[in-house]
Amino acid sequence: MKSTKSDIILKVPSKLLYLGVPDAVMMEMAGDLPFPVSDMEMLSTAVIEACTNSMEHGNGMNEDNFVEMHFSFLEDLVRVTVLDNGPGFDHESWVPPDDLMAQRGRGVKIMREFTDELIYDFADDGRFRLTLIKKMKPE
Amino acid sequence: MKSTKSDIILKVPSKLLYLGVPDAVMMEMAGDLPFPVSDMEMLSTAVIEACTNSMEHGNGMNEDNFVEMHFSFLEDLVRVTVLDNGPGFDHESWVPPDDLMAQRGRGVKIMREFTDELIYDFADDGRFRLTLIKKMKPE
Amino acid sequence: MNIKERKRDGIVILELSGKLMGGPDAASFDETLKTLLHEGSFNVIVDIGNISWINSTGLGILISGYSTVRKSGGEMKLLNVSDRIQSIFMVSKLHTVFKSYSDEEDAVKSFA
Amino acid sequence: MNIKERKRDGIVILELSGKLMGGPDAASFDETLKTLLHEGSFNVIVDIGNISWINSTGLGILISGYSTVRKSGGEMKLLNVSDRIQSIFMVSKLHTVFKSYSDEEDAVKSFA
Ligand SMILES: Nc1ncnc2c1ncn2[C@@H]1O[C@H](COP(=O)(O)OP(=O)(O)O)[C@@H](O)[C@H]1O
Ligand SMILES: Nc1ncnc2c1ncn2[C@@H]1O[C@H](COP(=O)(O)OP(=O)(O)O)[C@@H](O)[C@H]1O
Repeated sequence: MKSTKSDIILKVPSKLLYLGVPDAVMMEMAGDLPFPVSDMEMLSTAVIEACTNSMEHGNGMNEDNFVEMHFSFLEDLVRVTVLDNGPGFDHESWVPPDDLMAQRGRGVKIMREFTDELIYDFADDGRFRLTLIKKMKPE
Repeated sequence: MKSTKSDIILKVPSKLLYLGVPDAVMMEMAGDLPFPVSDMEMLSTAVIEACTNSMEHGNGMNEDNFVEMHFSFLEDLVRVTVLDNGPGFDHESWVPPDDLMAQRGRGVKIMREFTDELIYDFADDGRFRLTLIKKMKPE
Repeated sequence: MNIKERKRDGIVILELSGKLMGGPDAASFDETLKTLLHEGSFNVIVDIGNISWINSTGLGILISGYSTVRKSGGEMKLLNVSDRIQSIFMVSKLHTVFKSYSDEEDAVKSFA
Repeated sequence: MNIKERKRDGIVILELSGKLMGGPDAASFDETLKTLLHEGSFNVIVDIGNISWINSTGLGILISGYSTVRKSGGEMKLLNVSDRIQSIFMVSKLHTVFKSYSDEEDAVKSFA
């Protein structure tokens, strides 16, 4: 993976109303990039989960706290990082509920299934950062 | 006009490929806000012109120079500011070409017609800043 | 998310549109179903063909609705599940729970 | 922007899709028209129904194409101009230049 500057940077307040914006950005780019739309949709679905969690668990739905996203469209993969102001969490140790009918607890599972790599760390300024990577086969 | 924090902040490299992104953001928000879609389309068309100019005349199509946009969705208006790293220009003194068949020179005219207010100044960090405001009648 | 309600051959069809993502969506879907059950409509088709995307919280809303209808002895089935949403059902194994149809008539007939 | 080419009753119909915004779009539209003129097709319908938006540089491309076709004694007309694009034509007064149609058959017949 080449390390490049992010192509697109997006910041939205922690409000569910804005969850459609990263999806609109990803789907707009999907129309112009030579990647399968279904792969872009899966990644975007994972990004929506990451944003939902950052708004809710990271920023406590406080609209003054922004969720920041960086989108990098590389030759054979798309990488999205999602930053929030919360304490962070270790997604690797998260065990989703067994109950098929559970109402919550599916976000991390969806992120795992729809990406190739899921990395968490903290940015230099202390914000929690989740990186979602999906490999893309140019069509 | 209330002065509020911007709702959405977007940064894209100076590359025509990315011109669709601010439009996708505006149109996504148009779907959820109680404003006439045609008004949002007109403002978005004006924003595309501002971005095209920022990429071309402001940033010299240098992909390392970003165009930054701030979107504020207020009760009765939408305000978008567009920042670039160029010398700026005084749009008020711009006289569009008379020739109906001229190939260029229509951007500023479109911005004037499709917004209620067009303000230029420089941000604290010296970047050129164009502010586009369109009044909205909630439906 | 918006909900439009109509009837066909005695079966209620709820047409959802927009994004299904929790928050206020949960209450409005829940109330719509409870009103229907109260009025004696136990068989419900939820048309999600105009839902652009759904997140895991939105999945929870569908699950909760499904359980509510079931508890009253009714059934809730889905109509027009897009490929994008179907892939979310698959990874959550919810395709084993929700019966879904791509044709409205088939969905209506399935209650007969 | 993408261009698809087809013929109907001897008239060439160019179906544009995507965004019309200058850059590489200018050259590809120009080349397409020049090839057509070279082959003896002077009457062209440009279907922009699948163009999501156009900027002023994109307008310049249409204007340049219009002039090119005109100079060869042909005519270029537009099909399926969306309300969004029509409003841009209005403020640029280009609706007085471009003949546009909402029905393909009408557009084709107009060349008769
Ligand atoms: N950005 C985050 N910051 C802090 N905690 C998080 C974050 N994202 C997820 N979590 C934790 O991981 C858990 C599992 O997340 P998820 O699978 O999305 O389910 P849900 O959000 O429905 O609980 C959450 O309940 C929360 O405790
Ligand atoms: N962001 C900007 N920075 C510097 N100059 C600009 C900027 N935007 C517009 N201009 C100047 O204003 C002129 C008119 O712009 P416009 O009406 O959009 O026409 P065009 O871009 O086709 O020349 C441009 O040619 C340029 O000289």
